[in-house]
Amino acid sequence: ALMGCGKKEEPAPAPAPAAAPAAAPAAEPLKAAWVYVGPVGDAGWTYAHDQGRKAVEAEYGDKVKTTFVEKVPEGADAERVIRDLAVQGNKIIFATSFGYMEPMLKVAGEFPDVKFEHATGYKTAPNMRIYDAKFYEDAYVAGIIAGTMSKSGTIGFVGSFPIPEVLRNINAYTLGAQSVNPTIKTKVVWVSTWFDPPKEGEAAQSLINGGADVLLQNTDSSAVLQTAEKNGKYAFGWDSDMSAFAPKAHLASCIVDWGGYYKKAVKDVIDGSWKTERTVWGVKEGQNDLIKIADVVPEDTKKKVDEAKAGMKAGTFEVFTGPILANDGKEVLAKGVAADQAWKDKIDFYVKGVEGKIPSAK
Amino acid sequence: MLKLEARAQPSQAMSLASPLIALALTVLLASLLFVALGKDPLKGLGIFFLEPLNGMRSVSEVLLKATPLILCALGLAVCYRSNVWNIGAEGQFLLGAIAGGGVALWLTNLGVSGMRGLYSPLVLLAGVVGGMAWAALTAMLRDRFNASEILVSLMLVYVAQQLLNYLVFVPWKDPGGFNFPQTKTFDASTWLPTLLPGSRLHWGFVLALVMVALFWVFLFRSWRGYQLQVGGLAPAAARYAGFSARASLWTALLMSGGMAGLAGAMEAAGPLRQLTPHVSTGYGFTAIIVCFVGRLHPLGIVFSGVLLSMLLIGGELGQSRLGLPNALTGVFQGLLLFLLLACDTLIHYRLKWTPPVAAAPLPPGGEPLAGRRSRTRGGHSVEESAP
Amino acid sequence: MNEAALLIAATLASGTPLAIAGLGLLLNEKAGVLNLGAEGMMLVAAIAGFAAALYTGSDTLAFAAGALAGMAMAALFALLVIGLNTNQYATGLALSLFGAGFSAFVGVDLVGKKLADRAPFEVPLLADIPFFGPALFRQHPMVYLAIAAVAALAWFLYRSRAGLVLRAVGESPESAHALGYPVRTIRFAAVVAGGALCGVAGAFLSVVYAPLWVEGLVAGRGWIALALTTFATWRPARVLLGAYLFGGVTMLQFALQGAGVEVSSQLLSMLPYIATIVVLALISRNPLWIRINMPASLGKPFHPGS
Amino acid sequence: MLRLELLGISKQYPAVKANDGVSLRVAPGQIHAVLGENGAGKSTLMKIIYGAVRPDAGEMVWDGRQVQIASPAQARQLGISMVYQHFSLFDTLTAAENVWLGLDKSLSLAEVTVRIVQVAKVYGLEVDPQRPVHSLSVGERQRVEIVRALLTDPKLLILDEPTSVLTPQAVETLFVTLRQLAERGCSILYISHKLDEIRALCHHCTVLRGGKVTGEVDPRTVGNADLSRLMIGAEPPKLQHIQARLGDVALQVSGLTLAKQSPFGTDLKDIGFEVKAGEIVGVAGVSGNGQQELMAALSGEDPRAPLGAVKLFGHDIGRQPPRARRALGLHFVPEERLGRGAVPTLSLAANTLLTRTEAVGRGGWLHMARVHRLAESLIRTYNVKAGGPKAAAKSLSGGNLQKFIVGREIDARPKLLIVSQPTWGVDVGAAAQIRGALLKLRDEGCAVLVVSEELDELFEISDRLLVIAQGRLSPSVATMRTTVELIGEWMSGLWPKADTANGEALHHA
Ligand SMILES: Nc1ncnc2c1ncn2[C@@H]1O[C@H](COP(=O)(O)OP(=O)(O)OP(=O)(O)O)[C@@H](O)[C@H]1O
Ligand SMILES: Nc1ncnc2c1ncn2[C@@H]1O[C@H](COP(=O)(O)OP(=O)(O)OP(=O)(O)O)[C@@H](O)[C@H]1O
Ligand SMILES: [Mg+2]
Ligand SMILES: [Mg+2]
Repeated sequence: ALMGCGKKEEPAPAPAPAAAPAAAPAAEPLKAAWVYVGPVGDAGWTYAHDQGRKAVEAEYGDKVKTTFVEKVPEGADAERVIRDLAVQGNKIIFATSFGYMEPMLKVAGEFPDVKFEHATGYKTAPNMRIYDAKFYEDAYVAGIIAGTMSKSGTIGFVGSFPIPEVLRNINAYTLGAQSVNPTIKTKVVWVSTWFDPPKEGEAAQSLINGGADVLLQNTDSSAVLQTAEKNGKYAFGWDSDMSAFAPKAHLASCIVDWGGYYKKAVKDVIDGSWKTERTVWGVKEGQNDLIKIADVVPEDTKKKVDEAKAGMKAGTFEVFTGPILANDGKEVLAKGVAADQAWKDKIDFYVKGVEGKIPSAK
Repeated sequence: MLKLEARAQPSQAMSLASPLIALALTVLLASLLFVALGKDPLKGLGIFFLEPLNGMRSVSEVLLKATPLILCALGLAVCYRSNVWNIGAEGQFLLGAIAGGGVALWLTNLGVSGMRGLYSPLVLLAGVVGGMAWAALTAMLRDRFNASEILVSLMLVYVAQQLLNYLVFVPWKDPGGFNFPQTKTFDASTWLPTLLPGSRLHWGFVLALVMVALFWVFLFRSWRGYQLQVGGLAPAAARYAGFSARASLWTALLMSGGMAGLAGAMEAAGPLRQLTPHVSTGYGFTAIIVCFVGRLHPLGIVFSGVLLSMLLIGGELGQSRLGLPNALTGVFQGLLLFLLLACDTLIHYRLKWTPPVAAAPLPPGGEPLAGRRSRTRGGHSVEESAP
Repeated sequence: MNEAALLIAATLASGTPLAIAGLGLLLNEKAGVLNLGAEGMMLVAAIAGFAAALYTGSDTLAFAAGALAGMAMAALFALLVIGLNTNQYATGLALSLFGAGFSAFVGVDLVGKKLADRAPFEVPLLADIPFFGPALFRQHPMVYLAIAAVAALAWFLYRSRAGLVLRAVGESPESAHALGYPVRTIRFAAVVAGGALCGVAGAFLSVVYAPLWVEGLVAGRGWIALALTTFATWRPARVLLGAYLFGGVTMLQFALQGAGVEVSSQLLSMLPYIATIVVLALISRNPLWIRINMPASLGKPFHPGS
Repeated sequence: MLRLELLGISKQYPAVKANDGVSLRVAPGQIHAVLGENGAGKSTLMKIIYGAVRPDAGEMVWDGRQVQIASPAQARQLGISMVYQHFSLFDTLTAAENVWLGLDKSLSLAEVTVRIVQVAKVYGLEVDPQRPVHSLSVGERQRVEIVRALLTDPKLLILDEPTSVLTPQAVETLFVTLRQLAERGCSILYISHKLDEIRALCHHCTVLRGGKVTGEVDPRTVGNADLSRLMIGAEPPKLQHIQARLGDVALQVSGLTLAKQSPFGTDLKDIGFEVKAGEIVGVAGVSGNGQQELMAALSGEDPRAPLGAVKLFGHDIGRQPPRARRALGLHFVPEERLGRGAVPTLSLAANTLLTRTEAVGRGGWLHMARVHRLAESLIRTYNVKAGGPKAAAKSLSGGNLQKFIVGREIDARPKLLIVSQPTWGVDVGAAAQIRGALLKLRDEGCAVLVVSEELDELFEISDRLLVIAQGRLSPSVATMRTTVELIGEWMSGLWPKADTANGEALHHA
């Protein structure tokens, strides 16, 4: 189901440098390129990816040469940028936003010698594969803390866009909270942007006004956390360690470390062992983690957090394990069943306990 | 002191020379900027002015990006010449994409395929209608309620973006798309045919050039175009002549909306082939700059559309080739635009050097008078030809 | 009840940067200059204010830095538009582009930096009144200063001679010139003063409202502020009302979502814009009112003939 | 000691030397006329004195001391005040605010308001200080300008063509005021194209031509012919006035009642009159009494007339737009040349297309060659001084542009020509030419309706006269049987009431 439908177009007449693809003598460094959707200075999503790129540089030194292009719009421009990077002789190209899927697929068809890596998407090709992270594992663990720390019994979530990844996070956050407080409710406000700090702050303020007292977000700035701080409520950091922004409000930070995967991917190319596959790493692989848990969090909650993380590491604990009811009461996962990847890919409901209706629901 | 002095007649020579002067100045400033950043200025300039035109493929990309800019700017030129301040081409562009994309999606869902020659025009036509409809909202509010078109058209941009979001997130979402905000890829029969094999440049570019010619004729050879411009230049004269201001308002906005809509549909059925929330990258706003840098003239707009497109692409290349931050591109583009605009001043004015003046005796009243200066006798003025 | 009070409080805070910037642009426009570069000015001011707050820890200095940065940007604009008679629309847009790039460029190292904590501000005594306390009296001083600025600007424009001269210049630069007023100097001053206000608004966003710096922080608020002047038919008090209306509907939109209203969030997001259009249509029907308040020379260059 | 002495003042504009070594001497209490055809450099010289324009060379001596005046504010400090040829008022501000803006002293607005009322009483210049200027008639605006100048307590008052918008009575009042001022020692520089006025008012006259002084005379002792010769180097041609040969009724207006469109306009009340082919009917009146509204209703710019109120050769045209009326043979020359009669930035050729559609081909295609030819022929036929069909309308002087516009309409062979202020601000030579063209048109059998505020002009060319006042129209009276005094009286609305019911009572005596 995940195979690409790469429409073949005429290959570019570009004189591709005749460098041997793999394991060539150290003369020519391997060129690797990243395509970012935001500015590297967004302190969030793109920043995290760029940290991963730097990890690659640190690991391989002279053996790789990295390049990036930031703020590439997800429209028609992406295709040109990706193609240009391929023409420039990059042997592996990472595209770090969902909207790059179709353009990358098109370009992949034209450059069979170049490896293409696409984050968060679902289409592949012989020379294009996909990778993702299990943010929802972080969200679940954050939920455990939120469930404990909430006094009002209502927690809040500032959502960017109702795509599966974000819905997974909302649901996992809620399930985590319910694991310690079964009656907890989650309120969700959508801001229709990844990145507009004042607006994120406004949404957070509105959730707090509505009674939510522990907030999580899937947007890229620390505005939600800072709003919570101003209001004397709690919140989490997202994508990077944000504890410094709100010493009192900060409960923990959900972080992602793309470096591990990037190092592996580059190594695959160097070794010649690169093959099309799908990689979804999480806490187990050290890609996701919840760090800097605040002192206000009770010890037994911390223990629960550690237990959950240990389960994830061992592969014995799956966040989405039945019975799971959607918030309209329908059972979406039968008792005792652990969700598979396909199930998680298609999430389009709120679990019971989340209020409202998904804006993308028909 | 350097002073501006109005020319008796706008200078024909300067109107050609001014963009060149601006380019030269930009090259100079940019070189300084590159040196300050420790980059090779020659290389840096090459990336903005040569690299985007290096080879057919690159040229085709420049033209591909220039196409929506040119189309939107053409319509805007008609508006601005008619004194209708439409700054919402972005919204009209999005509605064009929605309408054109909607038709393409509908055809795709019908499962029809094959009759390529028929579908593309249909999709584009839908885009034109969509853009016009959105612009008509502005015209209607202006006409019926006297609401400022600047504000209404701008607000409608945000509304259009949310409408697009809604459509791709809810009713038009690709059922097989894992809940991602995107429609199905349109059926190949609805795609705009490409112009050069192996490139993304489509026939929309040719259509845009045809539009440039048509707009030239409309503006400078048609009775209706004449009437619109009289309305813009001298509303009282238009009333005296009996040219309807309402008709002008509607014509200008519909033409402009139609062009922006056409551009939107082209983007959807051309390089994108599906709808996502990211159909536009601000083409409608950039087109305003294109329009003015092109001096509201169809041919000027072709020039400035290509120039802006080069600059935008040059910004990407600067990142991947030289590691220049994207932000620097904005600085660079802003500078070039400032200089282009500033140099256009030379068409209507000449620079005049007035030698600094000596202190003047006090006036008879005794107390010094504000702002007084002695004047030069005989008027030795030095004409500055060009900076 | 309590939620309503908080909604009001959030509205005041969210409307404040729009109101301050809107007042600045109103001042520009009353002198006949339309500056579409508001977004760029606010961005540069936001980074300047943020840097000042970060390194000095003083809000006052931060606002001063923001104002200075706004003035510098406005002066650049004025130099082109007033000095060289360039097209105001295009120059303003170029300023926006330039400001976005420049602020991002100089702000790279400040991304993700955190400002020192400040104690929440409360008006003594009043803050404890039930409902009204939380609704009105627990705001940053700038919120109240914005209201004071409205009164001050209204007084300046309609009660002082300098304000009269400013309006006269916006109404008919030719006549003002004939009477011997230095039209271009006055316009320059108005643009720079407007830039200062936009700068304060930008600094408010990055120093108080967000409070952080990221690229593109202003996110379209400059455009909304521009729209506000037209919306307000160039009356200061209406700028404030418009800003609160916009802020209020924005917050209401989130509140409705939070309350689980069954309307798509994308459609709810249209609310502030649609509300603005509807109100505008309702208040625009009296052309005389617009004619009297709209500066007749708005957007038109003036170059004295001699 | 002289109040003001100018020595060798020169000013070069890009295209023309506006002043060329001009010298001028004004004594205290002297009313000094400056005379010259259009473009002679009068206004430029006045602006130099007032500090609004800086001369390239020359000296200025004020009360015996050499001065350099850098700005109007400085001029006002010295005691120089000026009323510009083109109003320098602010429409949306009140009269008092407008006056305040022209004063440098630190008076408060309230004090200024009081002073306005005082001055108004002393000099008979009624002005309501609280009214916004856009609600004032042209005459009232003129008064605001003059009051503003007077409030500075000037020692030299410059008036640049102040009377073109006043009734004969108002002109008389103004003259009384000016004489009072002069008696108190205030010098006055007075610019006008009206030789009779100058002769009646001024003590001394400097004549300019092409930027140079061509003569200094005592206007009380020389005739019009001599003045003309000094001004334009020739005498204006005499007009040929032959007996009218009346034809059919061309324009019939009856019961035209129309509410004002702008809040500060004038309601038209039961207007009725007719114009026959082969006659010129003049409409006199002080501006702001409904002329504009009447013109708009006739031209089609205001197509709201009641059914049957406006008929052209029997067609009811009251609701038709301008183009339909033009197709029926009604052409109109508005009083504003730039901005209404012509688009300032467009070429003369393009400006022909405003009212002429000969060059519009099928499907709206414009035949540019035809457009050009038409403009060329207009320029030739009507003696328009212009840089050719491509010259922008704004590059023409006022008089030449007026010749072009009048020519454009006459050349369309209208059956009814309506002309508003045909020679406003136009010099003697051009004015004579335009009036001649109107008479010729009449003799060819066209019906002509002329609205003018200049009574002399109306008496010179009209066969019959009407007077408009407060939105009502007087009965018509044959020009030969009336006098300037009578018409002047009617201009205040005082015509025999009994006859107003039947608008054409005195018709064709
Ligand atoms: N501000 C200005 N800038 C440039 N040129 C000007 C300006 N004002 C007037 N002119 C020039 O002055 C001339 C017309 O001036 P104006 O209308 O005062 O003429 P005039 O003296 O009234 O002539 P006429 O005798 O026809 O009435 C034109 O040649 C025009 O180009
Ligand atoms: N600002 C200006 N720029 C360029 N040329 C000008 C300007 N003002 C006036 N002129 C030119 O200077 C000449 C003298 O103009 P001026 O206005 O002084 O004439 P005038 O004698 O007052 O005419 P009128 O009787 O029409 O008022 C005109 O030919 C005009 O073309
Ligand atoms: Mg004149
Ligand atoms: Mg004059």
